[in-house]
Amino acid sequence: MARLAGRRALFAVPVLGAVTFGVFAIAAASPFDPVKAYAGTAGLSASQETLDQLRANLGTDRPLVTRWWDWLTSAVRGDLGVSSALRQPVADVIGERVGWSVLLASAAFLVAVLLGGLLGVLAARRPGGWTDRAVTSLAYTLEAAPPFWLGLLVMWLFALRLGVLPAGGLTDTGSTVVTAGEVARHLVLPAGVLALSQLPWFVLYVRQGVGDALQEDPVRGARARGLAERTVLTGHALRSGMLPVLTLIGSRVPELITGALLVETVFSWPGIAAATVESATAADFPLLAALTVLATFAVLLGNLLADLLYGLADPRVGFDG
Amino acid sequence: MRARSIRVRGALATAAALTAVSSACSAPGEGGGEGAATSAVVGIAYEPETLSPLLGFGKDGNSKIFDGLLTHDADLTLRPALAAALPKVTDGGRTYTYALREGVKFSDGKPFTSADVVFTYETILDKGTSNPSKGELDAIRSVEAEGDDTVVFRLKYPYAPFAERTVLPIAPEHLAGGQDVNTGSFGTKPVGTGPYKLVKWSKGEQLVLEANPGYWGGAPKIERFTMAIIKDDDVRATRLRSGDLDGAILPPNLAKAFKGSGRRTYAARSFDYRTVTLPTGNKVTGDTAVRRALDIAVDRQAMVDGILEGAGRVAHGPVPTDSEWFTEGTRRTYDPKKARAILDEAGWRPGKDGIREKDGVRASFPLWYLSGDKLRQDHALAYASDARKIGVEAEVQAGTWEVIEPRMPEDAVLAGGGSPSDPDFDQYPLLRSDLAGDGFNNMGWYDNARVDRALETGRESGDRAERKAAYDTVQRELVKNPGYTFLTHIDHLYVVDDRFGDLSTQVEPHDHGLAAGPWWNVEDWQP
Amino acid sequence: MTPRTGSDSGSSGNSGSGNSGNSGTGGTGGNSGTGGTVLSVRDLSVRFRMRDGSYVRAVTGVSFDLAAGECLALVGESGCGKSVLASALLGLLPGNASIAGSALLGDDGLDLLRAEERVLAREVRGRRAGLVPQSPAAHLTPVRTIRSHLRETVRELTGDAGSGRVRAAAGRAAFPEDHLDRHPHELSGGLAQRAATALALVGDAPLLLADEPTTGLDRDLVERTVDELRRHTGDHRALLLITHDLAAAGRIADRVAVMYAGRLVEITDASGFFGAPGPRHPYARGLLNALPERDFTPIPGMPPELGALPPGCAFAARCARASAACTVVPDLVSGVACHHVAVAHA
Amino acid sequence: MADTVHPAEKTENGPNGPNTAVWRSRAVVRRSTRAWRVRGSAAVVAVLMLSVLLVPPFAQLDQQAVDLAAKLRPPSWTHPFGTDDVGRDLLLRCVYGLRVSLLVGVVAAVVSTVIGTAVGALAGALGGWTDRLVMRLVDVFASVPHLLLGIFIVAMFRPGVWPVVVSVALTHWLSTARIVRAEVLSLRSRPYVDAAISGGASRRRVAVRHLLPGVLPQAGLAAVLMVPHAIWHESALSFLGLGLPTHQASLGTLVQSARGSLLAGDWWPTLFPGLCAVTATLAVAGLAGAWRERLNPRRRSELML
Repeated sequence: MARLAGRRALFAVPVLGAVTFGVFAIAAASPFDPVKAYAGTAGLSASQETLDQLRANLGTDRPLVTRWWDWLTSAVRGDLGVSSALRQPVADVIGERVGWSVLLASAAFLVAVLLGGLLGVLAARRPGGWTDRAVTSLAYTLEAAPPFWLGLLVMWLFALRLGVLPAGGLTDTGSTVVTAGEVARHLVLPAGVLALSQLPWFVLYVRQGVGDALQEDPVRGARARGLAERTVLTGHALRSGMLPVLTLIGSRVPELITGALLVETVFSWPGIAAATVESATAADFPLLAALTVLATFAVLLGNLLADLLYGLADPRVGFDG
Repeated sequence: MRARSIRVRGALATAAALTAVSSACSAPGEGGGEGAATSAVVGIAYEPETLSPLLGFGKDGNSKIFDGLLTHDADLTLRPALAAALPKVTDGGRTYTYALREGVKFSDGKPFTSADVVFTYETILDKGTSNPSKGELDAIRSVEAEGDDTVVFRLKYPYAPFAERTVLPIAPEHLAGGQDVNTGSFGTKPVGTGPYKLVKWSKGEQLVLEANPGYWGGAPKIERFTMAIIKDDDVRATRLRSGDLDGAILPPNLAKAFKGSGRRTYAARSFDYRTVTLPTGNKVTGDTAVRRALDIAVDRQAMVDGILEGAGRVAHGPVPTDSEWFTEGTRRTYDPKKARAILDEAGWRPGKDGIREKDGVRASFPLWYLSGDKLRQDHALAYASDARKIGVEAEVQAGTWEVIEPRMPEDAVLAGGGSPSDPDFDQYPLLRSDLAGDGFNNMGWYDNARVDRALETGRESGDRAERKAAYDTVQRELVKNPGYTFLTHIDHLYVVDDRFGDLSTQVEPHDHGLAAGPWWNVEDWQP
Repeated sequence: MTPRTGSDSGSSGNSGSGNSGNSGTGGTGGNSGTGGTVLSVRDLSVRFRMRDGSYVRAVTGVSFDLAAGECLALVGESGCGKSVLASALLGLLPGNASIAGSALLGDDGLDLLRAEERVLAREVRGRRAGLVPQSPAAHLTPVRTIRSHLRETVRELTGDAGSGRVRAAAGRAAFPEDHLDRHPHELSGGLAQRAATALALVGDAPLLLADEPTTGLDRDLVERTVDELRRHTGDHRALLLITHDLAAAGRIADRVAVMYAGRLVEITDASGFFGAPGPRHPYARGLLNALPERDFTPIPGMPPELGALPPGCAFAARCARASAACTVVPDLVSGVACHHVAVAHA
Repeated sequence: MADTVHPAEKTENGPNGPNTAVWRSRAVVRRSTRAWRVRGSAAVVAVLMLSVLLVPPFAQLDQQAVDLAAKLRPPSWTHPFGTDDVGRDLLLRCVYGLRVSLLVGVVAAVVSTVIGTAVGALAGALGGWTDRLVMRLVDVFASVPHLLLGIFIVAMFRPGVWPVVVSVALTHWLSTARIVRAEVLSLRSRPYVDAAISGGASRRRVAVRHLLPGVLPQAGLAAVLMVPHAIWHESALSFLGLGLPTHQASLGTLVQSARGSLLAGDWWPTLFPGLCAVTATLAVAGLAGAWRERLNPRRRSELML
């Protein structure tokens, strides 16, 4: 296991390097003037002198590779620069927000895995049956529905029409302290929508996996032994059918991040998505670059996690290979 | 093993974030979530770039953290603040003498003196200070202290509205004087004499103010005043509805939805107009016939009813019709038929697609609005729609100011402006030909010698009747040659929780700063 | 020559070998077993609908009886429909299969082919009919240990899964206790076979179906495995041994049924089949002659595709004695389905 | 579990007379529904394409026509989708929005497919370390979440339609590259390609005569499969305020600009553009799915997108 983790880490280094370089290259090709972006509307009336000074301060007049290397070395030391949109060190911006994003994403992921597993198994039990048709149609429709749209509809229904759940934010502001209960109430809608947006994938893959497993010999063997259908499903079909799903769970991290970006925006959840969108509208390069790298890191971590999960779940997989 | 450690790390991160946010949100000296009425959270749309008066913060008064020599009351009458009384005006309007209020202290305990006043004005006027609005103090020849408690301003010309300018907040010399005015920390950690002290400013998020117990006007009852900076209108509305905010500024369509929800809607009258610049440099918009046709082709009342939900008034020029400066007889009547006639007469003939042409020039021009500004977008769309009906095409485009600014000499822009204090304040920069292309001054490159002269007279004459005549001239010229199509004066709408009782609003300018709206006098609220 | 249908012959299921001669299913000198009929199959047919709408006829009109204490070996080349038959009996066919005929089980004459899935799952499989599957390791769930398989099955079938019971169940098939915590892929072929046997025996079912239990085993193991199966059959069970391994069949079978292209072509006593007079059907003879210890000469040609069976006798294309009579499918008369044999006997 | 009993069926059973058997099966026949789904998808796509292609040039309707007197009208006969908050007809706006979204989607899908095919074919045909390097590059790209990379690109090159197209194209070529590479590898190992190579055919000839025809269907399929993706992506960017400007109709901006109305309780400006997106996505994906089933019958019921 240690070797696998090591190999993954070794792979991560060049990937992160390449991604950061790509980010710098895109920025270098951009017609956007980072100095003007930094100066904001004040920059419109600022003198050329001031702009030149800023340019020197931001170091945008140096060659691409130098800037990239400087950024990389200071990033390794923990200095990610200062966000021009939020005028705050990038590390602080991320530090304050990433926890909430992780909370949202993991809650949603958990719901999606559990619900998706359940629906997938229900559908797989009788391919072509009405449960199967209902579940697959639902999954396809959900897959086609943009999460932000779903979020708005859900918000309209539950927060505006029924008034049972808060429409957004993290807490009620009347209060000044974040309590778990409040966060939980505010978490329901965004996590629910994010889970819905991730659900189709789980449903369809579990349905496929379990459906295939139901056709295979282990299940035939289990049936022949006289096991109850429930035991056959949960103890055999599900357990072998979930294996391919496990390997792919890590590959869901990008989609999860994508969904979280949209859902956080709809529900003004104070995670990194809000920061991402804001930094994007302001062409805030330091923050955007750091967020891109962070997301890449999360994806790589997800891949590692999937490998480990698969290794834990399937005794046939050795970790020496 | 490895998987577990990852999970643990994730949990730690979450926990760390929880603590970080909870410590950021919890108020010292305040218990749980009862909040009570001694604190208020309001959502605002704009964030100041700096909190230093030296760089322009609070230049129109009412900055909460600072006081000016004078201040405005509810109906915009000047009242003494740091000055003990209204200034004595002598020398034919060229000398203003202010006696200062005694015993005033900055919130750090240091006394306020005439030296601070002199420091503030001199620093702003200094060439090295990048204060974009220093032009507003152009009339000042010198500022002098006479003893600790008197300040004398000497002017280059008898600038009639000068007293209105002295609402400008006063910064403490002992703090702001020791550092670089443009980059020093005073801009983020200001100290003033005002009713509130800054507790925290998390940029892009919120400004937290705390009552100044030693305020010369008496300690405010609202002990904690938080301004949440939420640029997105929809998000602001959402959070107001969810009880996250006690009050917020909202566009009309969103404010409408709050009727009868335990909140009150306040419509603050304003001088804030929305106008379309018709640049002189564009062959279509530079044509006086086109300008005049457009001026009467727009259905202003429909915009007020439809876009502003009735919360505003039609604009027949920069001055609202109910202002004493408004020139009767300059009202535009909606008359598309006449507009078409004007264009026909001027030789603009309808082309194949219904868009007029003249000498090979298509009656089409781009119309920019600030992307993300829904109100401007809707005005622009309605304008384009009305223009189309008389055969003129306004191609609506969205952009940020960076994109729009270089195009202003050629392209039309959905712009805004207006100031209630004095007609000079907004008309001079808007219409003077020598200010064309100077930042956001005279965005339409309006060039009219008679207007230029009248503006000069209005600015320098101390005589009220003479000034009125000058601004009448300006407004009449704008009918003859409308270089801008003025559309509406918009009411600023604020929705505030009932528990703060009945509040009031001032007449507001276009740049409604931090302290506009019902919380213009939050220090006087009696919860 | 009497046309038969699944419904009219099913009623005679309980009567053991006492069928009238012309039905021919019992074969000559039929049952050497001691008990009553455990399984009575009549006219069992299975076909699969393919995606293009065509049908594959995997089993056609198979009838036989199986008594307690008896071992019937169902032999034939791979792909002749043997395993489909086993699946059909246990209701384990895939969804695109349809079946006809009847298969009555035990004293109450439960028709396995008509029983509801629920009945099959709760009352038949494991309890009244155990399966020793082909490639046993593949029939175990890879992510679980043998112990967990056993424990689960013991709990399901007996309601009690104490470790003693699990150990006893393993012991019955001589599965070594210290291998209980291994995963299927960690077992040798022989041990996997024992694990499968142990699992099949848990429910003490009167009918054992062994579906190619010896595939992939070496000769020693084959012999040991079939011997054990025979031992487990004892006096009160019936064993249907499905195999392409004639040597293994000859070792333990009481009777032999030969299947070709989905049909039974011969069913007879094992002693007569392997000894004198030997098989009567040309295909059965060819099979036997292909054994290494005999002529070691394979039957020429290939068996037909089950999806495209020839109209007449399916073996005619490979048969040295094929004649015009072979354009008609021969009936199974006196335990053999061949025009030439039937003619010879008449 | 009611067994399906087929009517007695005659089997050709020789001169012994027809043998009648009663067949019983547990299977549920699904072929007809699949066919219907394909037909339905085709019909929906046809309707959408026709309206998108024909309505704008032929209708004398101005989608930007503001009618402040008729703002926020709920769905009715005159305005089947209702009107938005400045009185524009939402049905017309949706048609225009779909037009823009489809255009962006198709262009982006084509561009990304071209990139993917080129990269995949290159890797597959050249093999060796080129292959390894290229596939590593694909891995690197795959490590960055699409939308985030898209946001980054748009943020750096905004505003307008083209940055959106580029950002969608640049983030979606990976799967195509993988598929094409696999296809090229499998084609390369076919005997007739081997024969051509050993027969002395030039590299180019082999590529054009043998590899290209084999790869094209897969690439085409990938392009069609990519369209819904691209539409989704565009609408997400636009919704975040990073795509098209808000007054220009696209499925994303329509939902984005409907937010205010939704908060005021008016649901139709939000509902219909989203429904259009769902319908278009399902229909295009349904067709693409049928095509894929025909092309790769073994990978039967895979994910739609």
